[in-house]
Amino acid sequence: MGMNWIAKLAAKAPVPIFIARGNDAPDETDKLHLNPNLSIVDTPRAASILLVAGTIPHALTAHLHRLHDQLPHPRATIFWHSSPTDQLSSALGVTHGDDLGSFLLQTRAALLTGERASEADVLPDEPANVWRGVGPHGQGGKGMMGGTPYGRPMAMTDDDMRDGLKLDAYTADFGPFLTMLPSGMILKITLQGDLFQKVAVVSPPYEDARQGREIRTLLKLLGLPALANRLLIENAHCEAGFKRLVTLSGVRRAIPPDLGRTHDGSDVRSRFEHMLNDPSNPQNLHLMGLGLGDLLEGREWQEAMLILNSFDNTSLRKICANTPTDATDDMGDSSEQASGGHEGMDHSSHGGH
Amino acid sequence: MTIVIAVLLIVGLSFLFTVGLRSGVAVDDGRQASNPQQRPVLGGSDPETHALQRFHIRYYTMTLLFVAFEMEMMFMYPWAVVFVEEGPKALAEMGMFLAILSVGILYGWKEGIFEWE
Amino acid sequence: MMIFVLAFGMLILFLTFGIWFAAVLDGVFSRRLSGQSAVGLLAPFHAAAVYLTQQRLRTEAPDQLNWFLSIAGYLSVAAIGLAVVPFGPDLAVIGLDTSVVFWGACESLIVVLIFLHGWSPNAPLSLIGAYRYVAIGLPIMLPSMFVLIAAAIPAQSLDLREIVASQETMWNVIRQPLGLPLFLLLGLSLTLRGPFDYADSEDLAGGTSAEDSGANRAGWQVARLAMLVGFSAVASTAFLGGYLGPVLPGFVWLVLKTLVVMATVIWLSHLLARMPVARMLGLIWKILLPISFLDLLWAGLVALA
Amino acid sequence: MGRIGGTGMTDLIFYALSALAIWSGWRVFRVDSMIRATFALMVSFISVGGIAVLMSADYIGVATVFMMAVEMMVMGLFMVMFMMNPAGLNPMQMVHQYKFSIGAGIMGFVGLTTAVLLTNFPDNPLPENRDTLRDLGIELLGGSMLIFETAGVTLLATMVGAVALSSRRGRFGDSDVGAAPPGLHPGGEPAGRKVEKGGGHGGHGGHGGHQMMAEKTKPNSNDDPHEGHGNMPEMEA
Repeated sequence: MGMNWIAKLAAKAPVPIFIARGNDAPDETDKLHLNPNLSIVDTPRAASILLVAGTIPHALTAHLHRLHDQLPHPRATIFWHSSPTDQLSSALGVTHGDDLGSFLLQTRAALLTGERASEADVLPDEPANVWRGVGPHGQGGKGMMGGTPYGRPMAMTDDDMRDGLKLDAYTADFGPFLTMLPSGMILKITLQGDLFQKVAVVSPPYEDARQGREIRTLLKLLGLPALANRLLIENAHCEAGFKRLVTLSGVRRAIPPDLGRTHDGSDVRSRFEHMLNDPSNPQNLHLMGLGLGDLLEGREWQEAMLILNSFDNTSLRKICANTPTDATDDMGDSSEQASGGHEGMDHSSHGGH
Repeated sequence: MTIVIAVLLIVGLSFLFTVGLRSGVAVDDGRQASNPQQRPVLGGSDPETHALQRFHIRYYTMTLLFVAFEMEMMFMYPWAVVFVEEGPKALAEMGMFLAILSVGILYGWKEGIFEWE
Repeated sequence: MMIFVLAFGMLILFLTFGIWFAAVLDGVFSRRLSGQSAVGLLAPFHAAAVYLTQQRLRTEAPDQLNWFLSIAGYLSVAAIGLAVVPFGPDLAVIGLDTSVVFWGACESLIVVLIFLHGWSPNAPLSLIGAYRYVAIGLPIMLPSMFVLIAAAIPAQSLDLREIVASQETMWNVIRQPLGLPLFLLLGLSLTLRGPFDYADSEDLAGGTSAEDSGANRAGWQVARLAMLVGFSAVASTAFLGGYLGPVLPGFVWLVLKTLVVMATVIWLSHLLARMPVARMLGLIWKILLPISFLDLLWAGLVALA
Repeated sequence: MGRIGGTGMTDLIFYALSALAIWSGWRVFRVDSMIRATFALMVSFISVGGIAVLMSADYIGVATVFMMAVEMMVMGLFMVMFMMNPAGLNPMQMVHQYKFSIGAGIMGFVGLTTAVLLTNFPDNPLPENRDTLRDLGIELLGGSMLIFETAGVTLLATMVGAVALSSRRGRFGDSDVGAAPPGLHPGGEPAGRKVEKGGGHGGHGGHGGHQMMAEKTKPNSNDDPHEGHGNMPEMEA
């Protein structure tokens, strides 16, 4: 099969890749951002190639497979510094010596010409729940809110800790391969609107998840991805030009004061300053039993992400250890009790239909 | 009438362009999205429920204030046209009008409707 | 009839050229700021081709109709916004006595369309993006309307053609110095850029477009760039004298001024930090709105002087 | 601008826009999704705005589009917030008192149409290029000045009312402190589930509506199946 003109044009563009980080992702992974032949995308929907960097822990392989299946065709997976999982055995592996950039380009070209067939789904082509032909309208639903219309139940009413309007709460696991969360981290988040209502740790971030990437993630969260990439260049953070740009951008003003305050008075703003000015020295934060719930509950999405990424990895893992590991309500915190008692039922039981 | 025709023409062309993007792609092999592909992006996790829900917005009071304020815009447009003719009188009247409305904003501000937390 | 066809042709040309150039400029700015080499002139076409080779995915139980309408509608409204701009004396596709109000209608429709774009995929991240955008997209319209009304005062008309004519002696950017900066902020919001990108931002993995793939993604990005072109043309008409200028033909002046505004918007979008939405909401109501009142007062006093 | 078609063209566009207005207005009641219903209404208003522009009432037409887009957006936010099943994932009947509303709708349509057909509309065409916007401005600052300023006060009252009613947090603490829902019958127990009885929802717990409560909740969370009445659209059985 030859290439048509669109494919020929596409072959000249940078390869859109989505990176799924494993436990010991090589240091060069970040440097891929600087490669002009690649474009690192934030969502698997935009990617042609899934790059698995480092070892994916056994517990997360199911997540990797789900992620893999979300890529549009034509797609390919490349394992870098790790071995393919059994289900993805057709994927390519790249080891230490190889030039990853040109390998990615070749793979994409092979995909476009059709030399390499697009990878099939790992997971079976089945809906989460059987819905076709079920129920009075054949869409799987029952009544107004019941059943599993189009394969899933609807979100259900839940308490709200802010203004007491009990609307639907959305509970889901987020992670481990979301770019704004530390890699490897899975949070079970209950959202009322865009506010964190409850949060539990399903899986903490990898031990070596970030290697000083927090500052770059923070800059990205604050809408400055170009400056974040600039930090990848050697010694960029010492440059006067870079510092001036950061000051000009008003980052410090953009971060709300007292956001994510710990017991010793450090907040996102001060931790950001520290990371920017003194990246080699880790901060010694006094966490004293501080859990993610104390930090994130009642926070809006962007603020919550800023708080999460303002901690260095060691502190974040400590905070995760202080947080309940599941969304069961036996650890309900004070704010929830104040707003009128616990939910008698575990929310997740709704989803089990 | 020319205006309506022009608008309809532009809308028509834009729709045609978007349809063209969707259908004119020769490389698209017309594959339907499979069930695993349809799952919403959560970084590898599986959601429990549909995302569409009674979404709890925090700024609903602000939207009410906004709608009231937006109304006032409709008075300002004709005002702007005759401003130079009417001179200081127009300035004074609109100043009063805006001052009255600003009281509403100050009240909302005091009640903390611009805050999430 | 001939004039209409001529103006319409110019509109299409302006839009296509503008979209391409905006994409190139955006690439140049972002790569320069991140300390990398610049991009090629054909890069936007290559990037678009990548999207077009990819499958267009849908999600579980999406609102397919609204998904399509939001993308096509965003593009149409962008083009309609550009159509009210006079390319020369009496050379506007939509020559309307109330074109400032008409542009306002475009602004409010854009909020609706961006909301729909986040609503349709039935996915959590895009839904949050959609709602968050509305919180900012609505109130930021108020200052922009005030500065446009201020621009209409010296012209004694809501017609952009008249507003251009009224700038014969002095551009509005000098006469009402607060107007253009406030209006540029609206541009950032309409085109989902930088500090006002509450819909498609990185902290939501792309927000309303997190679920877009293939042709949908291409369409949405084109529409965003088209909006940038439309907005820049309106801004340069209302504040920089539009087609007015010596020696060169009017259309060329308009194009040049549009490019300047476009570059400024892109530059700002890469350089200004985005604050959490509640903070921005407070900023708009407590600071930007009073500033726009000030602009109106200023414009009134200058017009009476 | 010359002639682009004659009266025939204007008629054609008029009929097309009218048809769109009526069709989308009808869709408002036929679709399941609150968002679709809201924006179908918006499309209807936009078509009417287009008709106004067609009749050379530029300002009214364009302002209709402007205002309606914003207002429908806000209405949509509230619709989604307060209606069960806002996306219409399960088909439902959005209309209460179905037969009565059909009857009332038909009556209204017939009545208004008769009124339109029987009325003698004034026939004094405005001189061409009359700047109606300018007239409006002069009127606002002259004869109708008092009305204009009163509108300001009315809008202020609207703002204060909206804020006072809907904002929970205020200078004097939460607005619902010490509040109890009204009784189910005069002088009776407050409606809603009781907090003390084994962890119900407390407050106005009726949002759930009975359909889903009946099958979703565990048996111990004493749901009163009638709580959903009044504030939720429900399935006609």
